[in-house]
Parts: sequence; structure tokens; C-alpha cells
Amino acid sequence: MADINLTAVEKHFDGVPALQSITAHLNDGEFVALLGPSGCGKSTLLRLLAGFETPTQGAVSIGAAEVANAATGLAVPPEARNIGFVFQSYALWPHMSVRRNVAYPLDVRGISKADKIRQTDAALAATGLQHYADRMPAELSGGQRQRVALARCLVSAPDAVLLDEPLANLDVALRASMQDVFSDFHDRTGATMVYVTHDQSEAMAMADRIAVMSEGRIVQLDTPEILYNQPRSKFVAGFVGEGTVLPIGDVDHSGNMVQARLLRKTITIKTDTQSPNLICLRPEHISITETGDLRAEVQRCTYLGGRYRLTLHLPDGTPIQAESRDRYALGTQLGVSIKAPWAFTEV
Amino acid sequence: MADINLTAVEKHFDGVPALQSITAHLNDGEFVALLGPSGCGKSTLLRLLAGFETPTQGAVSIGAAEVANAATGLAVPPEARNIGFVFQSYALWPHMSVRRNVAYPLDVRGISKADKIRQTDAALAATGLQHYADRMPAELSGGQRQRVALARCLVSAPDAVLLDEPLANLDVALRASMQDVFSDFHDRTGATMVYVTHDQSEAMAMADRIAVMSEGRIVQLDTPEILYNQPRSKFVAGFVGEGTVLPIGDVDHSGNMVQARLLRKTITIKTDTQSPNLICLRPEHISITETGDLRAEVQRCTYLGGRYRLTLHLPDGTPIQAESRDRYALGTQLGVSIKAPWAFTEV
Amino acid sequence: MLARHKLGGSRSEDRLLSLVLLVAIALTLAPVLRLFSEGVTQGDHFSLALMREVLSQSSTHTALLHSLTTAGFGTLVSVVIGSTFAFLVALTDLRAKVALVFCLMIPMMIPPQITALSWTQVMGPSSVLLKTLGIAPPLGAPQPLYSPLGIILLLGVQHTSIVFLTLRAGLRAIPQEAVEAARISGAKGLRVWWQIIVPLCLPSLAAGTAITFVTALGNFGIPAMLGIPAGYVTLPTLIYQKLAGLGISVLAEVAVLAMLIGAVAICGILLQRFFQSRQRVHLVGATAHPLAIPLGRARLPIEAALWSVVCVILVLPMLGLLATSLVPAYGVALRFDTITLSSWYEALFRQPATSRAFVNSFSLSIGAALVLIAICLPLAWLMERNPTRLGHLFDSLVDLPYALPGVVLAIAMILLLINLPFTEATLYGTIWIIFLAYLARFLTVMFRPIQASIRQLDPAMNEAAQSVGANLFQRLRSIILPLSAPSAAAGAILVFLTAFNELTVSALLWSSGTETLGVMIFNLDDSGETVMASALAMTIVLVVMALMGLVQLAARRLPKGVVPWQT
Amino acid sequence: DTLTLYTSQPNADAQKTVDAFMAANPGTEVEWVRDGTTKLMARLRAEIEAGNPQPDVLLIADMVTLEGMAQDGLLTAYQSPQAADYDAALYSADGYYHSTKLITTGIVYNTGAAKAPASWADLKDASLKGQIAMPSPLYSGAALIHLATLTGDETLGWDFYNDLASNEARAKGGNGGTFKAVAAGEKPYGMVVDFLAIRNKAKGSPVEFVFPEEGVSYVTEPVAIMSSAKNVEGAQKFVDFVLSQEGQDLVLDMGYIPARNGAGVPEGFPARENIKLMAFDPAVALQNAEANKAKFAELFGAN
Ligand SMILES: Nc1ncnc2c1ncn2[C@@H]1O[C@H](COP(=O)(O)OP(=O)(O)OP(=O)(O)O)[C@@H](O)[C@H]1O
Ligand SMILES: Nc1ncnc2c1ncn2[C@@H]1O[C@H](COP(=O)(O)OP(=O)(O)OP(=O)(O)O)[C@@H](O)[C@H]1O
Ligand SMILES: [Mg+2]
Ligand SMILES: [Mg+2]
Repeated sequence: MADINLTAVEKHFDGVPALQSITAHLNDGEFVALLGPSGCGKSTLLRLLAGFETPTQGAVSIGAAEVANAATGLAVPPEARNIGFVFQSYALWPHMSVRRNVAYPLDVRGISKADKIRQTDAALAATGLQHYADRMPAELSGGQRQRVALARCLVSAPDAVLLDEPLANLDVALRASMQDVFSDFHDRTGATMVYVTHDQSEAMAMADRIAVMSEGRIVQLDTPEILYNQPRSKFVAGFVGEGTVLPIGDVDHSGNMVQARLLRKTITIKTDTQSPNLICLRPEHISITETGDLRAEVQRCTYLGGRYRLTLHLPDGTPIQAESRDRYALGTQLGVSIKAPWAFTEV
Repeated sequence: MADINLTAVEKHFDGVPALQSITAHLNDGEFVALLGPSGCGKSTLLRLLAGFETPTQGAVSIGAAEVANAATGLAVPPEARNIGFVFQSYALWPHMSVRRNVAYPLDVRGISKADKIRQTDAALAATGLQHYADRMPAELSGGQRQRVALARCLVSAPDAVLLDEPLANLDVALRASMQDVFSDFHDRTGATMVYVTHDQSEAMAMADRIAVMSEGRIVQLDTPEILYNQPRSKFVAGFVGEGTVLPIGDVDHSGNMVQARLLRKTITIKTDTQSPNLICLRPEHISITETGDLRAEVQRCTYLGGRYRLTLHLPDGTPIQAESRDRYALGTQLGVSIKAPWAFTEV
Repeated sequence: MLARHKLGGSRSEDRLLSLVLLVAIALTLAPVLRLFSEGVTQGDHFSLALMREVLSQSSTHTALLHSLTTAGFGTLVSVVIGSTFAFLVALTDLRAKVALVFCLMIPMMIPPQITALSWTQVMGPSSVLLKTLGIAPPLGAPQPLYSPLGIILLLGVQHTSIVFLTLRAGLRAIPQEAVEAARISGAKGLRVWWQIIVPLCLPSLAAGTAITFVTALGNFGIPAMLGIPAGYVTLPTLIYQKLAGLGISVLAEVAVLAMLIGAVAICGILLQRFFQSRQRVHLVGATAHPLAIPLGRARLPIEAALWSVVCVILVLPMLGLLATSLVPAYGVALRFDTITLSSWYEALFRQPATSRAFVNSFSLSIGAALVLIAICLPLAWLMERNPTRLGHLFDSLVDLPYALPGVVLAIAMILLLINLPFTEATLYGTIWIIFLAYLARFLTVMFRPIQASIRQLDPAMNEAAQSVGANLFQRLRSIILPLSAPSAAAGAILVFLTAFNELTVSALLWSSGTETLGVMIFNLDDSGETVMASALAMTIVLVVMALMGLVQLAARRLPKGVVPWQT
Repeated sequence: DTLTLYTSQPNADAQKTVDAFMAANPGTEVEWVRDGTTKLMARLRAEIEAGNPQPDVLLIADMVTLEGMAQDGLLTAYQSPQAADYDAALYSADGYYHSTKLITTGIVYNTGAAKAPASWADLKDASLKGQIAMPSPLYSGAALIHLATLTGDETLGWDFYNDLASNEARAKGGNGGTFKAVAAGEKPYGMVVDFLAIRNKAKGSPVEFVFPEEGVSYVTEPVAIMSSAKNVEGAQKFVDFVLSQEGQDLVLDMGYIPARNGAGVPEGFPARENIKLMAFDPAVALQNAEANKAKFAELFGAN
């Protein structure tokens, strides 16, 4: 188990930056998700931690030891870092049985036979694979393969476990159950885990903290609740949770409430800055009431199971997302009121 | 445009049934989703409609014409059915530009050049691809490729459009926006659409009716609301929407409310049968109140963005799913009350 | 009705499949069957007597044993050299890979007779090269290559590129992740190679080994040049010996021996299929980046080692050939005063047949490549979509005409084609019989790569076209053909290059006016004009290299994967 | 009209022969195929097997092969008027074939070799152990005739071959391979057909050819007409032409010893009367062929 430190890390491919000035501290035993759109550098960052790539600039340390430093040229190879890595494609070795796949990290360490069997059995049991030990990977379902990959990475008690979109290839039902497997596993072992995903609900459901990445930078690293409730930029507000970002004006800090003007109406906002210029409007900030001070027209009504998502157009045509238990016909005029959305500053 | 009729269709692969006694009528212009777990036969059914497979038994007709009949040996080949098919993998032809991909269906029909250009341009415009006409598929993003596939299947005005998990390969953000594209397209063209998915929220958001499949059979074909609110089997109740199925007893139809016994408490239920034996408990049927007549303990609390999903254990250990705006610590004892869940009969 | 498992094959596809399959069977299997029928008939009736007799002769047993030994160990040599190169080229950060692969391809493009000729010229006491260097062995010293070992070595060198090409294709499909997963598990160095990479590429290695074995088994040139002087008889040379004899039942005996070779070849191929199906390795995941394992400080020494191997198997024999072509008569030492271009002049400009042969060989090989594309493409595609038992049978036997020695195939063609039914006309004595023989022999060279690529083709590509209304021919032309173009082109290049200097088939089928380059060389060498033969052979090597160079120049404009030696 | 000729003459020689014949017989078009004897016979056998032999005339190989074909009824008899000028041993009494040239087999040695042998018996010398190459009768028709001739000789006989075998002579492959082995110095001594050695020596090859004291064996490249010939008249003209003085001058010109009496010898050869031909009967040789081969294989190994 170990904390991870990244100091001013950059990674360029052929001169094109894939990672830029990444400085972050991941605590020992923490479950951190890397979240971001495709191509933002999540995999590159993870591969850098694993040692498959070396930083162009900056330094990386895992636990007490520095493992990579562009200035000194230090680069501990992956096989010497004692970390686990779970690949999106599982990367099981198709020519080895499940047991051999899982035992391989112990094989290469030359551990005594009895210990090896014991540890392998334990890893298989922890992932519920006891009964599949003698199958070949080709004979397993997607979720089972995923669990073999997990067992293989756990068997040698790594300091940290890195996972690159481990659930992207699974179907929705399997995904949900595998999410539980990962969470349970984290709770039980307490290993530091870094988990790459582009699915925000996955990140929010599992991670202690989420690093939202965009264009090679970490734009916000916070707990899921803070990310959702207090985004610090337009990008995070739009990417995490459903929401609409709208401009506000005339922020007024008088009294114990902060108020601002949105489309010529005054609303209450929450903020921690002096003069925010944007609000992040989530469905739960919008209530549909006959007495609502804003008028809106229903543009689209999507069934979510038990509730509907309404796409509403404000009088000036701005679309906002609301939720409701009832279906509304398209074109219905509704009154909406807005309840204390989060406001932040971005130029 | 055409309605689709399936009569007692069966499909066996090497004697193993993949589809069993499928009888269904899909209306002209309807958007029907096929929903079901992996391997239940969704793709097989769709491929049968397209003509890529022939039924082992039964008959299929599209519009007025019968296209396949196992008894008479009739099997109209796919190229003669005038249907559109959108593949999960897009199946764009990598050696043709976007324009040529889209124009190909017109090419093979030998349509005049002017008409061809006009119709192709229209299809490109309808999918917002005007500016990409001269790119090669490899130079497009996933969502753009998906739209090319859509444009290609629309250009020749097919009677019906069949889509096999067209969004499974896309990331969550793109998926949501593509769902809108499909819905818009359906609204605009009014084509009969059959849409395979294993993602229930996708099916509910888009479809007029959903056919839930299990082990080669259609177990329920209904609107999303009815499926969600009034499932007719344990399978549908569990598969559509999050929910727990619990057994009930002592159903009492006296008065204008139906009541039944759940874990020694009496609750109100909704039903349309005489003696239902199961209820389907959705999160919205459960409210957390200090005065709730049932006691429950928090087992897991997952952040969903703006709300939490609580896994609660009833006193006898039965897990149920509830939702809440607030976080609860694991182990907290809560009072819950249950509000009129749907009850049905299954042996 | 045959039991079949259809992937949506339609009736028009059924009909086309039957048609194309018929053509292909008529092309490839009919001659072979016609020949085999000689072996099992006596007079007009069926008899196994001769077969029993030939198969019980001790000379047959010895030859079979020798064939198995030389082909087996020769294959081993190919596998060792070819796979070493394939591993290093496909997986590491070597420099100048294209040049290396290019050089490694050349031995396959040179007819075996010439390879053998050039090697004996380098190694023996009269080696012009060694004489010039003053290190020729003394008179009477045995030629070291006239031995089983020599045959094995040269067979190995000749077929190295087959192993190399097939294995490299397999290696490129290994996902980076499989290796990274091993490293992150703590494995390093050779352990990763041995435990992960080698097992993962076994299927392609098996495929390459099988083709190499079959090709080595049917090779006549090398055992003839090196084995006959050593008294070491293999099945192909035994056939030659039979032909040189005076017996009346010669053809029948030849047919029986040919059947024996065919049987061994089929066993080899079936064995490979068996292993491949047992060891079916599914590679999951896309290969985003091919592997490039850094060699570090070992890179320079490894590069030096590889290039010296290329030197030994390519440059040295070529130098020998070149040196021989520059002397006035065989056995004369190459010195400044003896050097002469007269045999080049004589071979290239004085002999009218030479230019004819160039034209003939060129048109034959281009024609064969084009016709074979036209046959193999629909055939491979339809067979994949619509597997029938006949198709399976064809699939197992299509290698036969390639595995049989060329002389045998030529005899089969004569037997089959000298009397065309219902007509006075005959193909015999025209260039068409050679052409048909080439089609039969090289069909598999074209068919296998196309088959492999069609197997990988996403069926949705075709179904998408079907769903928008394209009929069978529209689909074949505008979807299947362009999508399998890279492998078709690779097959075409291989067919062209091997047909260009083909010898053993045309040797029996040519007549004046239809000489091929291979025949020219052989006839020159046969009538004692070894020096002129060397000059012509050298010319052919240069022409082949120039053609390969042209392809290389065009490589950037061709679709990826078309040029076999392009990385 | 056309005449089809199968010949094993080298390309250039065949072309010369055909050109001269066509010049002498305007109106007859000659289609010809040339190849090594083995290949040509394989091809001919396949044609016969398929029931459609192509050639009208053969100018090919040796008398033994043609004797065999004659006995199988594949040849037509023709008594050429030119035969009068030939030794009776050189043509079939029934007129099935007529010899056209003499290709003798003698001794060749590399000029770098220590000894200069003068007779067949010299090859038995123990100092030549492992240094001798000769063509194998299993691969070469000429070698089979050579074997039949030498073993039929009273002074040499099978004893000679026994001695060669114990002297570790190598008997593999054909004449071309043997010559190359000698010229290359791999085996400095060998038995080989005359013209190969004499012509290459003229071009500078380091070899010397010897007509041994006991005499030489010979093959004669006979000409014959197929029984299936379509153009018998043209075929007969062709036979007459190659046997005529004009035809034999051509043979001389090509560098072979003409078979016709008093026709001279090419440059580099001793005078015709100094070349001693050993006795030879093709019919006997044919009869013993299999036995000879078997005996030979026993001595020198099955190959
Ligand atoms: N080996 C490489 N060579 C060159 N460029 C690379 C390499 N690896 C990654 N890149 C580039 O670096 C950028 C970040 O890539 P990365 O794979 O880290 O993205 P990602 O966030 O993991 O995306 P995804 O969600 O699609 O996996 C991309 O622009 C990519 O093209
Ligand atoms: N060509 C085939 N040959 C044999 N069995 C087949 C074939 N195609 C489908 N099956 C079998 O039919 C059943 C239904 O398969 P199908 O592909 O229709 O499932 P699906 O519902 O589309 O699943 P998924 O969500 O995984 O795509 C499966 O058991 C499958 O193995
Ligand atoms: Mg990634
Ligand atoms: Mg499917």
C-alpha cells in the first residue's frame, strides 16, 4: 500500500503533449477515479504510473520511493514497481488456464509451491473463481474474464492497483455487478486504486475522489459530491452529472443569502466566490410549480423508469433539464422555480 | 413504411432453439425496442427480419408481402426486402468515402445521377454530415460513423429500419446525444423501427413499445410505462427498472383498495389479478420516514449524482433498493413505508 | 443433401459457389487425379498390384526416409532462421527493417536449382570466389554440400522466408497488453518471450512450418543438384531416376511415387490443422500499437548478426554466381585478365530464345496472377460463407499440385490435356498448357492469403451491402474485392515472383517458341554452358530484385499491408 | 507440310540441323522440340500413354533406347539409301534407326592432377583412390551403354568395375555433373563424353581428355521414324538428309565425330583411325540393361 505523488509531470508524444503539468497527491488506500472524455490522457497517465511510459518532464513517486524522474533519467521498469494493472481488454494469456494466469505473478517471483497454491487459491476465492480454476480464458464469459484479470493483479499483494476502463467491454447488468466487486475488493484490501473511466456514474458510484481530466490536464480533483455540487469550471459542470450552465449577473451578497439575476428574475444561489458569472443548473434545482416565477415550454419528455426527464425551453430559448414523476405533453407551458444552484467563475 | 407480422416463428441453430414461438405484430411507424439479456435471441430475431437468417418454423411478413415462410420454403433475400439495417459495428465500408458509403444503396439501384446526388445530399444533411462527405470512415469519430451508418440506411427510404445495438460502442455522452438523433429521425420519417438493445434506460427513453425477451421468447410486449409499472413476471420486474420482487400473502380485495401482507405488515397494493403472489418494489414505492412501519438497515450507499441509492436490509435480511437525497452512514437504522407497489402472479 | 450450416448464404451464392468450385477443382485436382489413376490401373482395369510392388521396394523406403529427413530437418533450419528474424523484426526496435525483410525475401524468389548452383560454386575446390581469394580447398577435396547436410541447409535457406512471413503476420496480432501484463506481473527478459510471446504465436508458426514442410518435400532442384552426386535419393529424385530408366511401366511407377509424396504432404497439413484446432488461441483486444521491445545495448550486435546471416544466405551465393558468370569457361579462375562479359552478351543478346523467354515468363506470371485473383476471391468468399463438404475437401487438397514435384505435375497436365474431348484442337505444345499448369500449381499460393483475410472480414460488411439492396455481383465487386485487396495483392506478388522463374513445371511443357526463363537456364546448364547459365540466372535475380524494388517504390501509394515485406 | 522432330541435340545444333534441312527441302516446315533425353522420353511416354504421340522423327539418345522402342513396335523401318556408307554396326539391320554421330566416352582429368592416365586400367591405380567420378547408368543412357561396353570387353569386364568400386570411384548423376566435378577439381579424374571435355578445354577449362588405349565406348544419336508418324515421307527425307554427306558435314561443324565413313574429325580430336571403338551390340545391351543396372547398383550403392 502506498500513496502516489506526481510532480509537474508532462508527457509528450513526438512533441505533442498528451499530459501537461500534472501535479497531484493520491493518498494511501484511496480509490481515485480518472474521468474524462476520450483522448484526454487518462490511459497515458495510468501507463506512466505503471512504468510503461516514462515522463517527458517531472517526477513520480510511489510510497517512499521515486520511480520516475525525467531530470535524473530514473525510470524503474514496470516489473520492479510492485503494482497491479487491469487492462480494458483483460489481457489474459489465452494459452494458460485460469489458475496459471492467476499464479503467474507468483511463478516469476519464485515463491515456494505451497505458498503459491495457498495465495492463488485465496485470490481465486476472493473473486469467486474457485470453480473455474481449470478452465481456459476462452471458455469464460466477459465478467468472469474480468475477474480473472482482477485475481491476477491481486495475487501478489501490489502496493497499488491501476485499472484502465476495466468495465468498458461489459454489458450494463454485468457492469453494475462488477462495480460492486471492485468496491468490495477495495474495502477489503485497502489498496490504493486508480481507476480510469469515461463513465461519470461509474466514477461517482465507486471513487473516494475523482480527477476530472481534459486535454491532458487534471481540471478538478475532488470527492464525487463536491464535483457534482460545486463544480469549478464549465467543463466539469457539463461533464459531471446532467446540468446546464447559464450565465448570471448582478450578484448580491447582502444578507445571509447570495442572490443573482437570471433572465431578469432574481434567484438565490450558492457560491464561495465574490462575483461568480455562471451557474450550474441540475434537475434537482428545478421544481415545477404553478407559481414558478419562470415560464418554460416542454420540448422533449423522456421516460427514465418511474420518472421523466423534461427538456424545457425558457422564454429566450435556453434549454434546461428537469425531472418529474409525471408525463407532460410536448408544448405544455409550465411554471418552474429555481432553488439555490451552485455558482462559479469562469472567463 | 410497413407493419411487421411474426407468426409462430422459431429459429434453431444445430437443433438448439434460439427463438421459440414468437408471435407478434409491430405496427406501421412504430418504434419497438427489443430488450433482453445477452444471448436471449435479440440479434437473431432482428437478422430474421432482415433476411440474414431464415426461420426454422413460422412465417414473417413485412407490409402486405410475406417475406419468409418455413412451410413453403419462401425466403426473400435481404437485398430484395427494402429494409434498412444499422449494425453495432456500423459496418461502414472503409474503402469508400462518406459520400460513397451513403450513396451506395442508390448506386446499386441504378438511379439517375442527379437524383442520386440530391437524395445523398438530403440524407447527409438530415444526419448533419454535410461537411464530412469527403472524409473516409477512418477519419471520423464514433458518433459521426454512427450517423453515416444511419444516413446510409435512410437514403433509400426503407420500409423498416432495423438497428442492432447501434449505440453499444459509444461512450455515455455520445450515447445520449445519439439517442436524440434516433428519436428525431423516427419522428420525422415515421419509419417502422426495430431497435435491439440490452440497456433498459435506452429502450425506455426511445421506444413506443418494448418487447422484453428471455431465452428466445418475447415475455412481454408493452409500452415502457406499463412495463415499468405493471410487469407481468418476475423476469420483467427484475430486468426493467431497478426493483426487488418480494412474495406477499393474504390478498384482500375488500373496499376500493387491495391490501396484502408483506413481512407480517399489511400494505396497499395495485393489481389486476385476483390473487397475486409477488410484488415489484421500486425505489419510488419506498419512502424513508421516521414513522415507517418497517425497520431497515443501510447496507450500501452509492452516490448517483444529486441522490444516493440505498441498499437496505429488512429485518429478515431481504435487501431492497431505495433512493434518497441524503447520505446515510452504513448500519443506520431507518423506518420505511411502502406505497402501493404493483402485484402480479407467477408460480 | 449435404448437411450445411449456413450463414445466410442465398441461392444465387449456392449456384455461383458450385460453378467456381467446379472451375477450381477442374484446374487443380483434375490433373492430379488423372495422374493418380495411372498408378491404380493396369491396362484398362483397376489394380493395386503395381502400387503394392513400388511401395514395397526398398529404394522407395529409402527415398521416403530421405525425403522425410531432408524436408523435416530443412524445415527445422527454416524455422530456426525464419522465426529468429520474425521475432526480432516484428517485436523489437531494430533499424532498417524494410531492407532486412527485403533481403530475406529474395532467396525464395530464386529458383532452387540456381540457389544450389550458386552455393556449390561458392563452396567447392573450383570456387571462383575462393580461388580468387586464394583459399580454395585442394583438388579432390569433397564438395561439402554434396551430402544430406547440404540438402538440409539449402532447403532451409530456400524456405526461410515462408516461415518468416507467416510468423511475422501472427506476431503482429499479439496485443501489446499481453506482454505488458506479464511485465507488470514481474516477468522480465527471456521469460516474457518464452512464456508469453512464443505460445501466443504458435498457430502461425505451425502454419508456416506446415507450408514449408510441404514445399521442401516437393523440392526437386536442391536434392537433384546436391543429392544425386552424393547418392542420396529423395522421392523427387527417385521419380527422376524412374523417368531416366527404360522400364515400360514408368508412368505408373511415377504416379505411385507422386501419390506417396501427396499423402505425406496431406498428412503434414492435417497434422498442422489438428494442432491449430486444439491450440486455438483467441487474442482478445485490439492491437493499438504493435510491440516494439527495446533491445538496448544488444541492438547493435544483434543487427550485425542478422546482417551477417543475410550476407551468408544471400550475398555470398550471389557473389559466387556473379563470379562464375564473368569467366570464359567453367573452372577458370577469375582474374583481371580472365574477366569477360562474353557469356552475358551471348546469353542475353545472341540467343534469340532469351528475349522470347523473358516475354513468355512475364506474360505467364502476370496472367496467372490475374486469373488466380479472379478465381480465388469469389471462391474463398463463398466457401467461407457457405461451407459445403465439397468445399472442405477442396480446402484440404488444394495444396497438392503445389506439393508435387513440378515434373510430376507436368506429366499430369500432358496426360490430361493432350486429347481435348470433342475437338481436334490441342493445347499441348502451346503456351496455354504451361499457363494452365501454373494456375493449378499456384492456386494455393493465391488462395491461402485471400482465405485468411476473408476469414477476418467482418460479415457485417457484406450484410450491410445486402441490406441496402446490392446483389451478389455488386457486392463482390464493390465490397469484397476492395476489402481483401491487400491480401490479394500479396498473393499476386508471390505468384508473380515464383512463376517468373519457375522451372520444373515448364521443363516438360515448353516447346520452341514457348520457352520460359527457368527452362532457358536449365537447358544452358544441361548442355554444359554453366557460365552462360550463371549469367542468365544473375540477370533474372537482378530483374526480380528490380521488380521488387518497383513494388517497394509504389508501396506508399498502395493500401497498407499489400507489400509483403513492408513493415 | 510439317514434320515434327524431337531431339536431344543442344539448342544451337538442333537449330542448325533444322535450318539446313529446310533449306535443302523447301516446303517442309519442321516443328522441333529439344530437351534432355530423360525429359524428352518422359514427355514422349506421357504422350504415348495418352494415345497421341506428337513427333514424326526422333533424333535422340542412343541405340539401346531406340532398340527398345523398336521392339515395342513404336518405330517404323526405313532402309535409307545412305546406309551404304556406314559401318553395319551403326544402324539397325531392319532399318529402325540409323546412327548419325559418334559420342565417345573417355577419360577426363583436371590439369592440376598429379597423374595423366592413359588407359582405363590406369584408373585402378591405388593413388587415385576417392578421386574418380563417373556418370551413373541409373541416370544416364550413355553411361549405361558405357557400362555395357566395358563389361562386355574381355580384358576389362566386371573385374574392372569391381576394382573401381574398391578404389572408391563415385558413380552418381550424369555426364554434366561428372564433368563439373572434374573441372571443379572436386574429383580430379573422371569418365565423360568427349565433346564436353574437348570443347571446354578449348575455352580454357583446366581439363585434359584422353582416348584410352583399350578403346572408347560410344553412343550415336540415332535417327528414327515413329510408327505413328503422320508425315512419313518428310520423315524419310529427314533421315536421308542427316545421313547424307551434307548432313554429316554439319555434324562435323558442330564439333562431333560424324558416323559416316571418311567424314573426318573436328578440331581437337585425334584422327578417326586412331580412335579405337570397342565392340557393342544394342540388342544385347537392351537385354542385359536391368541386370547391368542391378549389378552396378550392388557395387556402387543403389543410387
Ligand atoms: N504511443 C502513443 N504515441 C503517440 N500518441 C499517443 C500514444 N499514446 C497516446 N497518444 C495520444 O495521447 C493522447 C491521450 O491518449 P490516451 O490514450 O491517454 O487517452 P484516453 O484518455 O485514455 O482516451 P480513451 O478514453 O479513448 O482511452 C491522445 O491524443 C493520443 O492520440
Ligand atoms: N450462427 C449461429 N450459430 C449457432 N448459434 C447461434 C448463431 N447465432 C446465434 N446463436 C445462438 O443463439 C442464441 C441467441 O443469440 P443472439 O445473438 O440472438 O443473442 P443476443 O440477444 O443478440 O445477445 P447479445 O446481447 O449478446 O448480442 C445464443 O445462444 C447464440 O449462441
Ligand atoms: Mg484510454
Ligand atoms: Mg446481439
